[in-house]
Amino acid sequence: MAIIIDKGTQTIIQGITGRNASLHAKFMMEYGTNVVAGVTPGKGGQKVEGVRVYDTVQQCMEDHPRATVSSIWVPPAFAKDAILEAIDAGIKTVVVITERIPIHDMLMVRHVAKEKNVMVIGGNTPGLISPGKALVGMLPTITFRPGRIGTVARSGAVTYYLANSLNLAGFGESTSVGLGGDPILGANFEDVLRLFQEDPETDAVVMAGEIGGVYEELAAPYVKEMKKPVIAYITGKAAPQGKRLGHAGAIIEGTMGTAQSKIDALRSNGAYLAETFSEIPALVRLAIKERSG
Amino acid sequence: MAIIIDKGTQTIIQGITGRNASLHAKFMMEYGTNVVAGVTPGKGGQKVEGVRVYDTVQQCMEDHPRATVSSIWVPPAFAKDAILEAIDAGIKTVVVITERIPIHDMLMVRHVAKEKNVMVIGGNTPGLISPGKALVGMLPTITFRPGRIGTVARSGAVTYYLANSLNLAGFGESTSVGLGGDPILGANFEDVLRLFQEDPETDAVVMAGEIGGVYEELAAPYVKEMKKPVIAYITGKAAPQGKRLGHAGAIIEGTMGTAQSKIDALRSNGAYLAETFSEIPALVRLAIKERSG
Amino acid sequence: MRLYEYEAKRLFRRAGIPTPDNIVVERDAAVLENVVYPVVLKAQVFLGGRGKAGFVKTAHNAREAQKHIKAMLGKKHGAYRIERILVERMIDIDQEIYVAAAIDRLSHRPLVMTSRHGGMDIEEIAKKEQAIMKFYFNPGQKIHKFMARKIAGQLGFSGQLLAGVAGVIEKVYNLLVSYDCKLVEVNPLVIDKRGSLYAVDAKVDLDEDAMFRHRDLAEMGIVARHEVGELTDRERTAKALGIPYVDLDGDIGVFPGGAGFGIAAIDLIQHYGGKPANFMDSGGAPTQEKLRAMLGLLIDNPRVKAIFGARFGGISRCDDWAKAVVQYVLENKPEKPMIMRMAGNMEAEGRKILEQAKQEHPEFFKDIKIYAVDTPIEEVIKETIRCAGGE
Amino acid sequence: MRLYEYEAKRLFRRAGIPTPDNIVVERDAAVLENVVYPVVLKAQVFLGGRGKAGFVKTAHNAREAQKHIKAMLGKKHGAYRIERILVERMIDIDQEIYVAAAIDRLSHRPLVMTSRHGGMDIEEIAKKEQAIMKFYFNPGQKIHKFMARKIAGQLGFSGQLLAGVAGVIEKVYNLLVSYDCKLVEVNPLVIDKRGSLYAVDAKVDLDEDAMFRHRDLAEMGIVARHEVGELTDRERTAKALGIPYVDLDGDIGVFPGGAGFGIAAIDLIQHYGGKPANFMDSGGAPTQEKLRAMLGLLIDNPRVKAIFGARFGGISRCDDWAKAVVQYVLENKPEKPMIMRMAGNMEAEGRKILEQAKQEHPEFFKDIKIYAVDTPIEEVIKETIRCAGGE
Repeated sequence: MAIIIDKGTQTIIQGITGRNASLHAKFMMEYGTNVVAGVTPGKGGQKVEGVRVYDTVQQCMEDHPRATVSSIWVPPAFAKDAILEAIDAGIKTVVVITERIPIHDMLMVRHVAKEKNVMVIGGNTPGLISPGKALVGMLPTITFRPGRIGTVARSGAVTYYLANSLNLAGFGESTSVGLGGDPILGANFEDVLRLFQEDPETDAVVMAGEIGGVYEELAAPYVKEMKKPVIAYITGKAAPQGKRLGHAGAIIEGTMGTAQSKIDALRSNGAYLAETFSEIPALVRLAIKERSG
Repeated sequence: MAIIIDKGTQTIIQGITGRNASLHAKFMMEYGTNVVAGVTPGKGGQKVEGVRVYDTVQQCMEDHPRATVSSIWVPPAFAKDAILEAIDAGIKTVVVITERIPIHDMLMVRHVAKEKNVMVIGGNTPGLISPGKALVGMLPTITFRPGRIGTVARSGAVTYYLANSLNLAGFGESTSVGLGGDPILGANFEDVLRLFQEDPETDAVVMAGEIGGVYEELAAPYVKEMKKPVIAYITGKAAPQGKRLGHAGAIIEGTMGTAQSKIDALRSNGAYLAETFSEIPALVRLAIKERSG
Repeated sequence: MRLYEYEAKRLFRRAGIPTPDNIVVERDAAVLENVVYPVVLKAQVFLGGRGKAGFVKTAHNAREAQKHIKAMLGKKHGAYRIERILVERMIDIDQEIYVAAAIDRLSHRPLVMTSRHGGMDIEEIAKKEQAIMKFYFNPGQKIHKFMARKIAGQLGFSGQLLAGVAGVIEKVYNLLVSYDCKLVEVNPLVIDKRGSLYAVDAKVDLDEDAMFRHRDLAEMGIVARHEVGELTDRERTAKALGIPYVDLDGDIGVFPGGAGFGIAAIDLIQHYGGKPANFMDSGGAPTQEKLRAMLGLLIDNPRVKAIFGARFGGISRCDDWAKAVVQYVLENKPEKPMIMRMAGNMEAEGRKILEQAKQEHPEFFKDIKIYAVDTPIEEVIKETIRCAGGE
Repeated sequence: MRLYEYEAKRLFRRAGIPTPDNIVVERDAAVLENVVYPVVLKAQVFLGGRGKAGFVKTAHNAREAQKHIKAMLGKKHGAYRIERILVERMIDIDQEIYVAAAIDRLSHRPLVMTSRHGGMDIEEIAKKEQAIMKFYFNPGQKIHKFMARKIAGQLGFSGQLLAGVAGVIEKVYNLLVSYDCKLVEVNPLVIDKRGSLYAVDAKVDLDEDAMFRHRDLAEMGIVARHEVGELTDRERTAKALGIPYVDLDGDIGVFPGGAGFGIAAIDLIQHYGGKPANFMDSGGAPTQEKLRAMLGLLIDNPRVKAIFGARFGGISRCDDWAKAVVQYVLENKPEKPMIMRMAGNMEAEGRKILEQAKQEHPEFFKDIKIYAVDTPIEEVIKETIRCAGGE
């Protein structure tokens, strides 16, 4: 059993009628993901890539009561509503592809998700993939190989390069999770590390963070608790202060959220720190050897 | 032990610096009510009738942690805030003298009060009195005599006339409670009937309702359950439809809340119905006799 | 406080709820430019049964419209004079549904009510196969758009129509909450043959006690009135003086203390065979000026033959009340009998004031009796009825 | 997105938070009518340390004020040119306190922070005996007036001052929530000798991603910019094109896929001894026009000696990317070396497009290398650095 998504996991797509969502719906299904339905308010009754579109998640869940994962592809102004709709209808994991969702909206989403015990991944996540089993989101599947390394990163492209580096060195991934680049995220590093710690198919975890926010620092104490090794790669050392680098999350505010503060917190709690993508596979090998030795 | 307020019950007055509130603070204390403090935001540090004024209920409760009852005398626009402040600070019974509080404000007050298990009496209540023990509100104490009849009424003046009729016939009151004339009330007939049912110092209850709302109808099933007799007096038979008779709550809307619907509901559940104030004492006598016989 | 349909529709437009194009006509020979025919002409009164009474008409051209306007304006529907007519584009009805938001008196929560069967009384709708669906909210809770869609979905709509109906549901609920309404009802919400939505009728019931925080209502011409219906001249005068007052059709003026007793008093007068001329309420703690104005309203009413008064001094003190009565009598020398009763706070002081005035000016007080706490109120009422020549 | 003090104070006035009377001066010989002296003149820049740098001055009359304006306008404070000066009535300080509302990154909740010690950096305030008091709210929760009073009471205020401070606390919190702010800070909130309150400094940090629902900000002249600081000309061009772009001071143009890799790329370039000329982000799924505009921004930058490019086709496809690169090259015939790598979705299709173009126009592609998935990205970067003449 891979974490979060596995072969057969029933998943729906909110905003499926959009250009990107419908393209990636196709990719997901081609990869073997069990996409059971789509939702776009006002477009109920249409079909996208052979998948039926519903007006509301509730109507969708009446026909597909075993769906547990939904991915959100709607514009940012509608994202909060779509996520809350998924939670209200009983979805257990919401994967929010939408980027640049207003911060106060995400605060509300987190608040409700916590109350209802729902995992929200993102916003601005590329999604997640359990290679060879299922994909939810827009990760380029070509990069990923089945294996026993879990990865978790803020950025989509970094997730691809992590996998790429691991694969070039002969490793593969159990599951790769993109946390997302927005400043307020649903799931954070610790949430995913906890799942990997419990996952019998994962031997080690690579986590990639970046400047901005405090999610990396917050995860550091748990890294120390973990039985499995964590290899960390933190970007943004060369970033100028006070400028927004694409990701709204990637901005340094005062002394918080610098690349160095994250590196220090993780290193002092036992993570293996990489400086380039190429260094990562060697560190994985070293870490597994040290921990099992 | 009288219901709600008894000799020694520590009580505070919110809005104490107003003309009416300060006048009635004096009357309450003269009657023996244990008024421990007042609250008026912006007037902390003043004294009214020898009572210290605080800016916030919280500050007041720090000095008087055993206060359990607060009466509210602030203008309607500030009533919701004052009531929520009392609840937040740990007050257990809030007596809302303020009249014509917006309906949506009272919905919120009820919602919070229920969550926090606080009894809110009013708005637009004349208050309540346990004759010879304590008074909270603005009931004219001259009318009330200690005794074993509980009374509960929507209107203030009706409460006085009830007591007056009872007293002229030799009865007295255990406690007299004014529920208030506003359309959305905190405590309703049933809430108070339940207290009287459990009160060893009460033999029978007189309830006086009026047109508007459904609180009388809602209490009817409980009247049937009660072991103590209930004498009911309902006013508004001569009221025209669709016109508001002074009390915001006293209006017949469609077929709801007519005097007749209330009379029918109460009579069919075993209440003794009076047509005038003068009839009440005889019915009380009859009811006690029938129930004990 | 009920709004006229045309007022409710102004509020609807402000809230983004679609209404058919319309204008309000208050005069004969109204300017009907920019009107697209056919139109429906609807007399603006609160009383139901407008259609049966001939106060809802259709017109296919200006001539017809003018004819109907002339025929309706100034007529009475029940007790209400028709002062305004709403002239509204006729909608090509495909479906009529029911959408409302209200306050539930039992659970004390706001709720949304919907039905696929619109266009008739809510009681009749409730009898239909598919009953009214109700969705409850917590006080202070916002309606998320998805909730409105869920409701529209449960109503059985889909696609664009679901989105449209959801939009109306959301706005109706928001109007209820943001304008402190007791009821916002769209019945029917019409779906025309092209799938567009129109609130063809509009019912809004405001909370008069919350109007202080909606100053923009006055800008829209929406001012306080009876819950249903217009004020009489005397009621208007009372309103201006800040006195809750309702004209009734009897001959006994009622000058009570509080509202609750006022209601009881008119019952009791009727119970003993008298006829009350009014309802009145002095409010919390009336000033002497206000008390005198209240008395004046009764004395100046030619229908009133005798006045029943009662004061139970609570928040309002007997001495203040006695002073007001004395001053009014000395200044106005009223010639109608006044039978009253005074008890409660500051009763002794009040009685002293009255006795002194009576000793000084016995001539003005010969028809005035003021009983004390030991006379049952029913006796005072019976005497007033006798004085008015009744019974 | 930080606001200038004068912008924040406009927002404060709209929210009812009291500020000293002020005007904004953008030119020499400004009209200083209606100004009550003494005044404080404050250069409008984001960088701290204005006072020490001589960019906060006081003036007791118009002559003095004009002198200071002339001396400040157009000068640079750090990297920032002073384009505006806030001329503000000087307040007679009795106490300075600290009031702010913000989003707590740990608990993900809005919070109110207050302290009796205002007028210095928050870090310094935190060191004081009576630390900063924090009050947490749930997302979507309103601040009731009593809560604001409770906070003001816990701060140790009483009477009228408690009421005044509570009013500011309430409005600061409401501003945070209603305008989607990340931070609203009043430091100091000054209490003058007569007990009046003034926000003497004002810091507001907006959530740029929520500006779409605050159209009135544009009316107030508040438009998108860097979190802290103004845009360069090239950044302005990029912004107009919808491209997140930041100028850096190196010579290697960075043309990456997503933001996260863009951040990694500038780290890696620096790691291997190169100097990045920019940060850039293509966003979700860039159009070909956007991709070409991105390339143009780099090629047209005279500082750029070589371009590092990378595309990992996820939501953005390799074939689209390849088409954009080919079309740009054919149209603009750039003479700078471009070292790139392409992998991911539609990689085969993309490679076909590139190969075909190269065969047809080998002359334009001689300085362009596009590696595939089997070359580690670090190797591509190292080669770019070599091409730029670095290392």
